[in-house]
Amino acid sequence: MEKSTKVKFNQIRIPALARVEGHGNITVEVLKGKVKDVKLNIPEGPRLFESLVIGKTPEEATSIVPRICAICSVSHRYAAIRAFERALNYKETKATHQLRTLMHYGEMIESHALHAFALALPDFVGYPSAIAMVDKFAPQILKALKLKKFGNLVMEVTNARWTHGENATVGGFGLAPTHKQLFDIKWQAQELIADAEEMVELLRNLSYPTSMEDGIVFMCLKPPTDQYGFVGDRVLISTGEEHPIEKYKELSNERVVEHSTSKRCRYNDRPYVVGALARMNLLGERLRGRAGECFKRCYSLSWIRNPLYGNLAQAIEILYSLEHIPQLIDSILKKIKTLETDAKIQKQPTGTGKNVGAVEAPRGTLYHYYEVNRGIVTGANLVIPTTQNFDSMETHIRVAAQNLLANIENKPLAALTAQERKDIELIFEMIVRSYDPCISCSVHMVEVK
Amino acid sequence: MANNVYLPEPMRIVRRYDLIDDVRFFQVRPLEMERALQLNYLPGQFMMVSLAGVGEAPFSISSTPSRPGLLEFGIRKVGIITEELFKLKENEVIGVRGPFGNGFPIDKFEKKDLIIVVGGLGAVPLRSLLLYTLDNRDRFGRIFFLYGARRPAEMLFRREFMELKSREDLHSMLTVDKDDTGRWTEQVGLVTALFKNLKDIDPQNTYATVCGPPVMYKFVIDEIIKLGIPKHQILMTLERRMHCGVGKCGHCVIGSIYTCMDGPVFSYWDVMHMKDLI
Amino acid sequence: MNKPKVGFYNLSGCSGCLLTILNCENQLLDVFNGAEVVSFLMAQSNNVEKELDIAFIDGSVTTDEQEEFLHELRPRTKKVVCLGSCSCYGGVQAMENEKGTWLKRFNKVYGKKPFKVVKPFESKPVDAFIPVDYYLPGCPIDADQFLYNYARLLRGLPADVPKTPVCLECKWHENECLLLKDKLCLGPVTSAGCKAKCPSHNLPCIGCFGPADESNLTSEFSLLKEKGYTFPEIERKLRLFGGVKFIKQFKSLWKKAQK
Amino acid sequence: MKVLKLKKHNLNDYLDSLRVWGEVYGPVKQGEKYIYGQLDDLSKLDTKMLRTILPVKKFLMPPKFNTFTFDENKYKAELENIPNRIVFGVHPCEIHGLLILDKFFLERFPDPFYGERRRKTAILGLSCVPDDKCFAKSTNTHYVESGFDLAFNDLDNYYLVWVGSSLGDDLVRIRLDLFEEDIKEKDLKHYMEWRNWRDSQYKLNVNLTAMPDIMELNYSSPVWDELGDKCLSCGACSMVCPTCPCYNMSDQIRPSQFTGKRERTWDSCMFKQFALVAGGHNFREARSQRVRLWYTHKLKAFITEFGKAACIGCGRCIDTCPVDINVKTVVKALKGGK
Ligand SMILES: Cc1cc2nc3c(=O)[nH]c(=O)nc-3n(C[C@H](O)[C@H](O)[C@H](O)COP(=O)(O)OP(=O)(O)OC[C@H]3O[C@@H](n4cnc5c(N)ncnc54)[C@H](O)[C@@H]3O)c2cc1C
Ligand code: SF4
Ligand code: SF4
Ligand code: SF4
Repeated sequence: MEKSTKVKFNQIRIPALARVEGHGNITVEVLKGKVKDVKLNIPEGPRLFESLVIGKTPEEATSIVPRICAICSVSHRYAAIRAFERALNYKETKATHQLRTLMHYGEMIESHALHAFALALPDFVGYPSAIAMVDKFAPQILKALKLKKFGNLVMEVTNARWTHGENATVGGFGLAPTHKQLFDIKWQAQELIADAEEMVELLRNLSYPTSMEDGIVFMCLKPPTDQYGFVGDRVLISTGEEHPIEKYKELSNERVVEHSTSKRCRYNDRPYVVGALARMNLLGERLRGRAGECFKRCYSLSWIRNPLYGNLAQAIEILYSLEHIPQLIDSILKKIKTLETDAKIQKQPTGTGKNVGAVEAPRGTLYHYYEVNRGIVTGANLVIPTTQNFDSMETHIRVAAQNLLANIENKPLAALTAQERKDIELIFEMIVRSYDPCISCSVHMVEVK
Repeated sequence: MANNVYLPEPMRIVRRYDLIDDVRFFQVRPLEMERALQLNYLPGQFMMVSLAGVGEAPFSISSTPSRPGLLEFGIRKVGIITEELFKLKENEVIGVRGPFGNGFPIDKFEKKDLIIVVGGLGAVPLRSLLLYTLDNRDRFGRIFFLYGARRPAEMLFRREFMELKSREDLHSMLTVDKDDTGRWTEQVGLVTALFKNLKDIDPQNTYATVCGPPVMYKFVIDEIIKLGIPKHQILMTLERRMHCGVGKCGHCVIGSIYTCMDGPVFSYWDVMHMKDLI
Repeated sequence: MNKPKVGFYNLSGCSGCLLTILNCENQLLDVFNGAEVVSFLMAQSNNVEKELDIAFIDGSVTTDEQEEFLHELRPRTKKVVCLGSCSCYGGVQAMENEKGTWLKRFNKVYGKKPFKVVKPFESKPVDAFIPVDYYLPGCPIDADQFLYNYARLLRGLPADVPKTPVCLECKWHENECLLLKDKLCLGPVTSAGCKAKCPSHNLPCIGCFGPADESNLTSEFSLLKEKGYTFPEIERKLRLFGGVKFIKQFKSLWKKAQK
Repeated sequence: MKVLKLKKHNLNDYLDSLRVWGEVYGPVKQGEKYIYGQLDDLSKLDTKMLRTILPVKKFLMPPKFNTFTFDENKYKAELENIPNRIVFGVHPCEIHGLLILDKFFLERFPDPFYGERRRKTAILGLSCVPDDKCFAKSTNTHYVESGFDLAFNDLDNYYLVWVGSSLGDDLVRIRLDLFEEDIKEKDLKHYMEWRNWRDSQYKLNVNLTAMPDIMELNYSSPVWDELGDKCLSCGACSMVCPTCPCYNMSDQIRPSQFTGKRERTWDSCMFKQFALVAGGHNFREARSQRVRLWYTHKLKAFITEFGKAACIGCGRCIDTCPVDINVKTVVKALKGGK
């Protein structure tokens, strides 16, 4: 897909990252045994979403922004809805909130199952793809697919489609799910918990390379209650700080770099990490039930140094979401008679205001900020998880490169055997993949004034 | 359900060869002999030919019921189904159901003179009629067979029709618009030019049947009318899109007419008084 | 029999159409077993670029690199199939096309000193660069429609997509017509195939499957005007997903409307 | 014909008891409209319904269904899994629609897919009161003598129930205890009063008797062009019309094996590709030609073929077409004779 740029003698280059969403490539330059430069190049075409939403109604904008990325389209939709509702002073009803939470769980399950089991897992067991794994790992792959399918079902029931459903919008839902649909989801969720736990065990028992380990700063949204969760209006940082999401700009500090159509972020001039691993590190103690047990069993200090545990963190989040669905649905079903009206879209948004809304996308904290003037969007700014993670990915690749080269006595690159080169490249790819990057997401989001 | 009109019956391709460049001859027969013996149809009727996974399309029967046990088709490659049919080899199995349509009113032709006018692919259904009348020669009056093709290479069943020329009980006239081979022994000119050779026509006792490309109808019918043949004794076959063959899917509807059941054979009078027919 | 060789590619888009394929969990093995999948960057890493029977492309064209790729792909590929409204019509990112505002918007987003990795331009559909054999529209494509056509294409049959408007499927689902309730529904001018998802949820169709085969825009416009919608409002809605195809259609309408 | 009485408050119990025979369907409110929905919960039943969005034809030839499954060239008709169904609440005009479909599908070349569903669907009629879009009186379809298994006539606090078939009789016997058999003089009087009152409720009159001639004369009328300009080609009219039977066929196969199904879906002559044939010739390219065919077929051709128009006066097209092309407006435009 990419231009076949010649690999220079002092470079390790991965021309096209596979099993990630979007287009990226890695170049690592080494000079006299020292890693000189690490670049995660992003040549993804820009689509200028921030300018597309200008002049549209909040509803239209809510339909446009999920198209930034299919894999986290629900999170984009949800973040946009939250931003618009905060800007225009809408209060979501309890029923609406519950259905949105359910929808969000659906995305977490689907997205995590796709990433952890179908995109990341093959590396650990030496296969080019999940499909290729079927020969030896058929039961596991089928379980993974079942979980993924279930996530899709939840999104379809709540949001009308697997991807880019239009049902959830500013003010509520077009149509609420039926008793039967909800009950079916509850039923299936209960059944899948055991499978999810088994998948956690599968990932726990893999051997995790350590060559890239390095201290990391983590960030995630702080759930309003003392439980685990995926939305909130405040941000927790592993340094112990806590900030309101309104300070998202100071937290992310986006900047343009030459080698990427995606911007880059830092906090206090340090790379930081968002996503499942960040949430586990910051909130894992809050997990209860089987997810809590799994967390206790799996967690170790490596989690704050090694991004590869992100995959395991995702598996635990699948379990967490599955465990919470039955009780969430029970509470929705209690008021099923009025669900349809309770969750119905309130009036059309016509007001004026500006605000930010944030949700935890599967890959991390996602901020949407909008300005609305009499029902028309006049300003937008979106900060995407993958954008926030890029600098950290580069840092880990740098550490890994240095360590791996040291392991083979800092041979000049030209002297590497094909196998040695391949092994190094695999680690680089595993690092990038562990962040579950969503590259098309990352590309388009910067402020328009 | 014993009689499901939609159920394709498996038939084996026994023979298959190119009639002309893009028209292929298919001879098929049911898998079992018992069933083959029961095949019954009229000249002018058609069958729905099915290719599982591809679809179904109507094709006129080109064989004659007087030679039982086989069905013959002449199929032009024009689209999806026909293209796939062309990929089939002898001994492969296709689905066939039918016969459908009204067919030619053979009984009315009894003892009458018959003028069969063919253009291009129209030879497919009218060959059935021609062979049928020849096989039952004593039931009919004089038979005139007029066939026009663009070039010798575009004449369907050319050898077969050439051989028929030697029959004394048939007035067969073959013509091409243009002879690009230099070896064409028959007429050159439009099919309408052949009409001057028709002598002593008794219009009330003559039926004319026409099948060919749409452009041909107008001119040929003018000639037939000039002979004085009544409009209801001029018969032609029409084509429409069809998905069922039994007057249900609606695609072949013209006004109140279902081409598949009320046709495909229509009289000139039908065509004149029913709007949209052609 | 040799399995057909197929490749799945992604240009600028949300990858939702490729994701839709990966979302066919029950048929996934079928999809990968029915063909030799030689390239599918999003799903596997042992990709090779070689002669192809069918290339499926999702996403629109927005960089020089992608343009070069298409020119490299076409000669080695028998059939090129566009997946989704991005590759078919330019996608949501083409909604402002032909207004001449692209550069301004680009500079606003990236500033004066942007990246160097690629040369970007305004979003265009794939057929602006290479001939395309078949189009499966939708934002994203419909899984059943993909599976149906995938099987057809593997067998060498042409793609078969609905040519009728959304209203057909909408009536199958027995929805109250939103247009009759004075909502701005694009169902009558939008291609079917989505199973009328939005109207089935009380939401007007926003046209994500792009223009229907025969869209009577003139009549839709005058109907909506009667209901109190303004021309720019209607145009804005149509532009959301209709991409270059609708934009061409308005041009003539604009002229008529201004008369 | 046997006539019985059923107290209104017994209706739900009765319908509930019919589940021993099959799935029970009836009018259910959907937004501001009605549909025939499954009555798993009888409280959803709404007997005040006017017209449903889709007519009962949706049970007899669903919008999309498989006709055959196949592998290579073995076809197996899908006729086995059709459930027994009871559809309650079918208005007289619609039963007339069924009679038309019966003629169409069951006489020449019987269609087993329709036939089997028809056989397994019990039709329980229900009397109705017209709104301003009904014109069944003009089409003489506001009463019905056959085509149903039971027909319920709403008389204040009880129903008069006509038993129209041997199946209907069986269905009554499931809860014979709920019915009363002695029809009294006063019931008859009651019924006649109701009839007179109800006949007086028809506000819309659309006279179709002269249509064959009028359509013939209007063949080249500019009315068709005007309608063609307006028509959205959305096909909604055909979907909702109780007598529109047209369909399409398509074969579906699996990517990795040769098995598949032959699917049948509703089609409409309002669509451009309806009369398109190989080589690209389209017999009805212009929308005006298609609108003309639609109305010619309903209001003229059917009369030629079956002796009566294929319009039953249910008002669905009036209720459905976004641009107001329907039997009422078309007939008016043609008679206005521009
Ligand atoms: C009564 C009758 C007799 C015919 N006899 C012959 C014959 O003897 N030899 C021959 O070569 N052709 C004949 N045809 C035409 C033949 O049916 C079409 O060429 C064929 O359907 C094309 O199918 P396709 O899939 O290859 O083309 P496509 O254009 O790819 O067809 C697409 C679809 O349209 C329908 N369709 C397209 N064109 C026609 C058409 N003209 N008639 C009916 N359905 C159509 C088909 O059902 C098909 O599903 C006859 C048609 C009719 C109606
Ligand atoms: S709601 Fe929209 S899609 Fe449905 S029938 Fe009405 S106009 Fe068509
Ligand atoms: S109804 Fe319209 S907007 Fe909604 S999914 Fe279908 S085509 Fe897309
Ligand atoms: S007449 Fe009306 S309902 Fe019928 S296709 Fe035209 S616009 Fe649609």
